[in-house]
Amino acid sequence: MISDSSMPYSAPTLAPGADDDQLLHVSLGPQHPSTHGVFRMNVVLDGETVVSLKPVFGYLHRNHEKIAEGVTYLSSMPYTDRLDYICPLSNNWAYAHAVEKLAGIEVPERAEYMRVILAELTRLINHTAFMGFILGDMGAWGSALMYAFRERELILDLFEDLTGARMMANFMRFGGCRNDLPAGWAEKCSVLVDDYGPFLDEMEKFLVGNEILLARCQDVGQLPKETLINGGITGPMLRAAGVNYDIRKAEPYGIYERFSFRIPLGDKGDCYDRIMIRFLEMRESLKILRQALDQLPEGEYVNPKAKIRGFKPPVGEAYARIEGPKGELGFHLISDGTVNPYRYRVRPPSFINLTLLEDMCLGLDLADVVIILGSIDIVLGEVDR
Amino acid sequence: MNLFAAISTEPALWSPEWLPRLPQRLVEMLLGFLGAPEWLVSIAGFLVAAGTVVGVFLGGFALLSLIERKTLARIQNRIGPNRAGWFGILQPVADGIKMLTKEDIVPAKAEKFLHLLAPILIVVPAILALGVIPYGREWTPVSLELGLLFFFAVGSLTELSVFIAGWASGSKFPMLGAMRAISQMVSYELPLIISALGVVMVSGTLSLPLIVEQQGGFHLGFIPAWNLFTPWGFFAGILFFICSIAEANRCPFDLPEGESEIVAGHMTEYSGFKYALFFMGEYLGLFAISALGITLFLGGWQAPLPGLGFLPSWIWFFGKLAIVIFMFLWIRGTYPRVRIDQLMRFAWLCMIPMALLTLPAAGIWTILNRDGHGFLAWAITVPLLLIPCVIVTVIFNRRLASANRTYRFAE
Amino acid sequence: MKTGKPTRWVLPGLGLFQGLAVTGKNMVQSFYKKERMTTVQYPEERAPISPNFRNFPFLVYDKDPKAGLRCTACSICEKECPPQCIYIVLDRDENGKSLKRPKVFDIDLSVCMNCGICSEVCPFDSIYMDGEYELSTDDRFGGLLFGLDRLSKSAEYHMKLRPEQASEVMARRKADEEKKAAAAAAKLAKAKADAEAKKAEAEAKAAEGKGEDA
Amino acid sequence: MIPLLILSPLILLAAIGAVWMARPVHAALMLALTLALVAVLYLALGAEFIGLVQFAVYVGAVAVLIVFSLLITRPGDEAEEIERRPRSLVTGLLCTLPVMAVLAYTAASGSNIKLIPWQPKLSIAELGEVLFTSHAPAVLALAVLLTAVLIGAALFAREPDKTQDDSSEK
Repeated sequence: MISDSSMPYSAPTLAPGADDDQLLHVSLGPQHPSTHGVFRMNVVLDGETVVSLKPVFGYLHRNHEKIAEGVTYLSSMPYTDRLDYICPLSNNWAYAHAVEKLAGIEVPERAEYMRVILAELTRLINHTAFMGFILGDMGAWGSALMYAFRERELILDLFEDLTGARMMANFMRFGGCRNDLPAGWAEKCSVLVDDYGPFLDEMEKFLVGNEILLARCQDVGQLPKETLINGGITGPMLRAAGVNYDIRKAEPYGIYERFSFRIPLGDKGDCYDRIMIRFLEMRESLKILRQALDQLPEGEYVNPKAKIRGFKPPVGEAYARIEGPKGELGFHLISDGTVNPYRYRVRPPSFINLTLLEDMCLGLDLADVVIILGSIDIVLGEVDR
Repeated sequence: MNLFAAISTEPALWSPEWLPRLPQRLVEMLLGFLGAPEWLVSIAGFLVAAGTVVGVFLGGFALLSLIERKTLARIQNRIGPNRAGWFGILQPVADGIKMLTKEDIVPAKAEKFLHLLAPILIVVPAILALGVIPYGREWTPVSLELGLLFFFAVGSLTELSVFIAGWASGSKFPMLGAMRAISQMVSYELPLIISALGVVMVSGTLSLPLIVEQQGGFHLGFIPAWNLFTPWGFFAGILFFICSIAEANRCPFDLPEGESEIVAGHMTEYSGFKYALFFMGEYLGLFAISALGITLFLGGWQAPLPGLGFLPSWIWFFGKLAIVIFMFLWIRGTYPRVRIDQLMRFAWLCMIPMALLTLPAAGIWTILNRDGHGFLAWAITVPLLLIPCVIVTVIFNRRLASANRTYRFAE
Repeated sequence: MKTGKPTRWVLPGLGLFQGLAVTGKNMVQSFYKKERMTTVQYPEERAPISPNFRNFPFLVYDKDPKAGLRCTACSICEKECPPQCIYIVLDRDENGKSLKRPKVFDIDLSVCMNCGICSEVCPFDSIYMDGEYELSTDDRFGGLLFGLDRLSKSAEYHMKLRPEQASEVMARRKADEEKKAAAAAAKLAKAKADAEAKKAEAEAKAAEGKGEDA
Repeated sequence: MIPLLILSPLILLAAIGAVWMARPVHAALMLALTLALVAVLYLALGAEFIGLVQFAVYVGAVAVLIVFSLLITRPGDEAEEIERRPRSLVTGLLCTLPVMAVLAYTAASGSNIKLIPWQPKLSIAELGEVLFTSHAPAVLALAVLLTAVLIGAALFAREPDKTQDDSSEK
């Protein structure tokens, strides 16, 4: 826990081991309806206010990085789908981006456009599902979730037509994509992008003015900018506090310079701002999708010279990062010239955004802890790897 | 031969108005025919009347558990249970069998007897309260002279049973749930009773059938003279509706069993039929509180339009009950949960003062109307009630403005 | 809480009523608007699967399931498969020469994550991803271990399952056949040509021989 | 007379239970039971209004508040409660002796007790008028007392938490 003078309040932090019989030790256990998967928090409550909160995770650890050292570069591509299983295609792109940087493979135009379209569609899925989950945590179980999942289904159908599987896409290859867009896919996608605007208006009418949501989310889980930056927080959580840091603009990768889009910034950084920032980001993604679909060129979907089997990148090291829906998703690869990587490291945004959970929750209620965890938007596949 | 006497004095056996009392009259005639003593006949008749009330509302409970899932499903663009029976009609039966066959686990640290007592103590007051509501012109199972007082006396027993459920389960989450439930119920009982006081002050009696009779007749030909269409009545009716949501632990205020925070509140350690009893208690409580709301503000079994006298009166009661319960379901499908301290602040700082305000308004209304100054009554009560609303709007907007968020866009 | 000057006046309950309006609209429209109701009554109606949908792999054989199997047991897919769920044993005749045919080809479907890498790396177009998804069995261990008999399916099935992919594969194979046939024919022709040339020389030599002794 | 004969021993037993029970929660619940039985007694004697008010006020509010405070404070275990019983038994008897004596004396000198003739059922409207006309000062005094108690309780409940105050100024 990062304790520095800039803390907004000095809630009594429980010294480890000091116990008072009036305190209530509650374990929001791995098997709990609102912890987004197997994640446990040992919360010490004084009445209803949180005195100390120790996160416990690792229940979903699948040894992803050690397995990657044992299999070929191509074979660990399907495993990247399982990292953040809400947005598999942006994980694929991050991994392919890292290997291309390592081996110096260029990507043809059409593949770059396809990657941008798929990444922005994944961002839409993630933020829409986020709205559903945060409302579920707050108690409106079902309504917002079902509306979000109805729209998500339409996008997943598009992914199934293109990549063959709704979620486990395994679609990117080093130097482009696995197969070309089937006939009529681009038209279906632009129809979906046009219908998404009205859906977002409906969701905003449903959520933004809702007094209960205002009361529950405003000034909850607020941290000053310095603490967020010190904690290494990236993504919508950081931008909600007003820090202008989006990798698509800070270090443009792929062909993001060609599209004109803006980065929404909040001013207080509490749960309400995080929800609003995600709404505005969805609007920006729609703009990018519209431009990318209009400029989609013809041509090869993969670099013909890229080898599929026995791909041996040169000895060396590369770190490539993309702006995933949850934050900066980075892959650090060290290659010793053989078929399998020497070291394969994932920079998981959910895991790093989770480290400041206790700082946000001190002094608040048990009900707020659940919403703050929801507003960080973690996926346990990425937290535990 | 009192058999024929029974027929000649009262209206025809099969008249629709008397349909709800049919089982009772049949049993009385049968026993009378068999020559049973007078007190036995009255007791048997009374028991059968109580039986019809329990039967109707248990059937209503089963139906409501299905209708709730169907309406929530429709709100969420789903279809809802349609596998058990035709259009899911047998779903309540399936749930009932499931609840009966599930193993009934009692935690080791629980106090056995109290653990068993709690669900019973939740269902009993709800059924008692249902016995005193006038469902039709001829059908008030128990027409007490202190009907309203009886309703609130019995209604307050549920807090005790929620505590027993929370305490007897022995583990942490039920304790938290019980703490929340009691503080919520205690602080929302007050505005509930105060807003009901307005009606008592206007109609001058505590007996529910009389209250409904006084809401008969029509203003200007087609506006029914229900309490809801008077300034103070509209105000008190809305407060009553909000408090009944909190009293029945329904959606925006369903803190005690907030599943995303403390799993299932005081019901966590229950399984099998005891868990079903809790649900029955909750739904019957919902029926009771909305039935009372209809009796006090929506004119119980009074017909909404003048020309509809020929239909039996209890149809209107159950029609209004369906509408009010649909409002509960609609709200359940829409709103997230309120936090515990906001719930308390809302009750003590907003609901109780507003409820206290309806009392003088109702008082002025009755006095002025009794002296015939109808227009003056409106002229005084409407501004009297609207001023605090304006004040609340100003405060709310000022606070909203300070909490307003400006979102910059970096290029 | 410092209180600022409100720019836009809002009725306190307005947000709540908007929420009700949205859910109400959804509820009413779910009765007549089709795109709101996305659920399908599964056992009776089935949602159509897209042509690209890939589930577990299957082996393709041309005409005869035993002889026409395209797979030559090169076991590249066995090496490339990420979860290592393919097991191949090469078929050898009695004196140990490989018959270029798998004797055993097992895929453990409970391990396979239908990623499709085996179909990508297969040089002989013999393994493709199936579209059949109703494979649940109650037998925990052997039930999902598919052997050669359950895996191999005809080329016509592949054509029915994925018309454009199958036709592309058929075209490519036909082209290879012709090329091979052409090459064989060319080799044959060359061999015949050499033979004739040799014969012609032989006759010429014979003719000279006859010429001299005549 | 029959309800009296059935109910009064029950009330006595419940009251003893309320005193005798070791665990505080059991004692509180027995107290609620006693109050409920007293309410049933009023109803049996025909005083409906008093019976229902007793049920609503005592069982509905007082018992719940006692039990609620038990829930929050979570009192200690009942071991030392049990070994303190003999001493509490003695003090209890000492307190009840004078009360018993007064009761016995009044019952014995039964001469000056006038049996009030059976009055018709008291209508609530009449009760209301009497309450706010002839007994108005008593009601007002009670009202002032209750508000004072309420404000006092509110002041006690708000812990003078220094950290909370200075943080709101910052």
